[in-house]
Amino acid sequence: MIPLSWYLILSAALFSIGLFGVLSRKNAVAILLGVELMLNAVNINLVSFWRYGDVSMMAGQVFAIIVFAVAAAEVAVGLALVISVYRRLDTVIADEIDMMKW
Amino acid sequence: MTLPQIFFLITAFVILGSALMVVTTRNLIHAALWLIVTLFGVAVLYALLNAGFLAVVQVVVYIGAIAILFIFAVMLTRKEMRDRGPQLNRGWWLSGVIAALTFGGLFWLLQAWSGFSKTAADFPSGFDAVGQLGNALVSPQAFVLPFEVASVLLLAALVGAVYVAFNRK
Amino acid sequence: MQNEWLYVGLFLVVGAIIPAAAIIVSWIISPKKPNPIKQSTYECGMETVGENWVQFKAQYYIFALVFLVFDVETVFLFPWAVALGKLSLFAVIEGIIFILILIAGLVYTWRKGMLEWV
Amino acid sequence: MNFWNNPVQFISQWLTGVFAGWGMADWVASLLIQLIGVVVLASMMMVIDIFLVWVERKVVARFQDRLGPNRVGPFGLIQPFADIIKLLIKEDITPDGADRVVYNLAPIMSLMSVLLLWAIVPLAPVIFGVDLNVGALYIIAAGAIGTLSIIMAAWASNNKYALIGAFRQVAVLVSFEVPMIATLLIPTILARSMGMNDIVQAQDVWYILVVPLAAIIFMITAIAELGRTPFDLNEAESEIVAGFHIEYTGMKFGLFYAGELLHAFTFGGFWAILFLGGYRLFGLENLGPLVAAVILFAKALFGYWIIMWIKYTLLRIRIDHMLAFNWKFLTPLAFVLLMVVALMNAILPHNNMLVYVAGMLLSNILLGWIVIEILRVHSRRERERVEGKNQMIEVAHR
Repeated sequence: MIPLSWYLILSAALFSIGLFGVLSRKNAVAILLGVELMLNAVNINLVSFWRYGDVSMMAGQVFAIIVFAVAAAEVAVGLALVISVYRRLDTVIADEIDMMKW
Repeated sequence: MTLPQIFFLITAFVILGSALMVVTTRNLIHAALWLIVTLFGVAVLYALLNAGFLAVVQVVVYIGAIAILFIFAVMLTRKEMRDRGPQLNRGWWLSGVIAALTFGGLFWLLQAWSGFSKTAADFPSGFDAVGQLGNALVSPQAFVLPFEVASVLLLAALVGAVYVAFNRK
Repeated sequence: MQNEWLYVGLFLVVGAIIPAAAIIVSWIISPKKPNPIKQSTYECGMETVGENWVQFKAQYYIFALVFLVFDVETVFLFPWAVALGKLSLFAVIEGIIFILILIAGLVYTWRKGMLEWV
Repeated sequence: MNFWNNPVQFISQWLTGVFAGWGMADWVASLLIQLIGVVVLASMMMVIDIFLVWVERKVVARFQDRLGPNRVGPFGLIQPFADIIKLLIKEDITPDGADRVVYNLAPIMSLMSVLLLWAIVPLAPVIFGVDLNVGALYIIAAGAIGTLSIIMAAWASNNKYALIGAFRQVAVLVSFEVPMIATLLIPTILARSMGMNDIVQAQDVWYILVVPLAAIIFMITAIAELGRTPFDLNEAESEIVAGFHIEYTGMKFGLFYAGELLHAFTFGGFWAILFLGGYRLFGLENLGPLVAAVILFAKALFGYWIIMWIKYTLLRIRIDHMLAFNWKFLTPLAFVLLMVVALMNAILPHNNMLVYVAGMLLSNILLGWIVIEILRVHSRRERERVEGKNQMIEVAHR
């Protein structure tokens, strides 16, 4: 059988890769891609805790589903913001979006 | 090495490899396609964890909706010149160090935990995970509030997104 | 461990191999005589002007957006629908409230004129 | 246990014995047997797919008062094989600037997404690939891969028409997915399970008689998902030439085409499973699993025939009308129907079959009647508006 540690290490690695993407990418859409990776890492953790704990406690699965909803909401609003900014400033580079600097 | 372990290792390799491609590849459409590979790998993991419902939902929601939205957004905000140059910030190595430190810290925290190398108990026979999930989602003792709040959250996201992106002046 | 998803995984692999085999066979036996005109992008005989990346209407995006929200919410309803037989009337009402909130979102988008194809 | 009662288990037991005789490990043997099952099922579907070309061409010929293929072989039965040979020896053109990997992957994924659906189809009580307890959502998940393949094909072929066509097609596909999911929820509520086999087993009364509106909505959304007339945006030649597969030639185009045909047949099959009682036909299925499988295929062909009938009767709808039809009519209707079914399911007694079915049917008919009335009032108002405008124009001209 697969020990729990494998899933946890995998999700930690996926989370770190997502974090790297969020911090290092220029393009705002690519930053959102990194956020998706991080949310998926969290979900792997939640589901594996459900499986390795008491399976009749559905908290892990319910939380994973809530994370799906949050991810959908985040993508919907995030991409809408990116498109809105693109229409005004004609750029999607996160560093160039500096309307709120002063 | 048993069969599930081999499957897990292959899947983990695919997930991490494609995740690395997501954060490093220059072409954004390719990044989105690699993200789909990652998401599919995660769905396979859910199937390995006997969470069939979540595996299917992962494909339906992430690949069927979120990934499509990403591809649309990339095509809507696309500039040919932007794809040529480097796609990473100048201080990308610093982000790399931070990410590596995060992984190291998480690993250090986790291996100190007593339940780290726990193995799964056998799945109870005749256990209907989907039915249980439905019960948990709507029974007042469990998660009915998150269930309804999630729908309100999505409604708010829809209203907000429509307002932000497409407010005609 | 008998996992029913193993079968689906095998189906995925075989389902990919069959069309891939068809493509490979045709690649082996089909003639290959490329020339620049043949390889050019097909635009009914017109010369291609500019990049492939024409600006798309944001309208396409809005349908994907509304779909995303609806997709996630209806997926939530599946466990509810499976458990419905064992649930009380109260739980049924909860599900209906959920659907009504969903419809409120549709009505808002409709009222905003976002569902019109302009 | 003999062949007639349970052919799949009979063969798999026999194979287990054979493999054990070869000294094979247990898990290798079971894996191999599953693999053989998959290969047999998938290749059977491909063979059926080949004959669907013939069926489609024959049926459309009859609809259009022609003969159809009748030269190669008896009744033109060999015609599809001639088509395949032609596709195989056609030159395979990849346009300059195409993204080669994605370009080749797209047709494979397109056909795969259709083949995958057959993993969960219960051909008979004991002949099925796998009885997933999330069958209804699995249909949507496989469809998601198909949608993805369309975007990939269009993007990789580096063609404006392809991209515009794909955007339209995907907008329509995802839009019609919403009422489709809503109608998939209705058999789920009635059968209390998402598993396809459970849904078939629960249909002592065919669901088309219990929830006819849901059956109609599912059929409409299925046709839209297939991209067939009246929803065939792809074939709007004057606007987008051939849609997302404009740059594809030879076998790759053939795979898209084969995928579409098999998809139509598959949705006919799912329509039969969800609403026409699947492999059940007045107890005839008890004769044996093979009879049940024949019944299912006959019903699937019937569903496929309805899809063809609609295809060759109606004209193409404009995309704005198509989307308006979905979002302003089909989606609200599907959700209202879902609420009505959930409520009636809670109120009606489950022990009395007759009252239950009659109540459901009446509520469906009532809802359908209300919808028709609303449409009638709406169309009258629209007519008056248009006529009023015309009169004003006439007055202005005088």
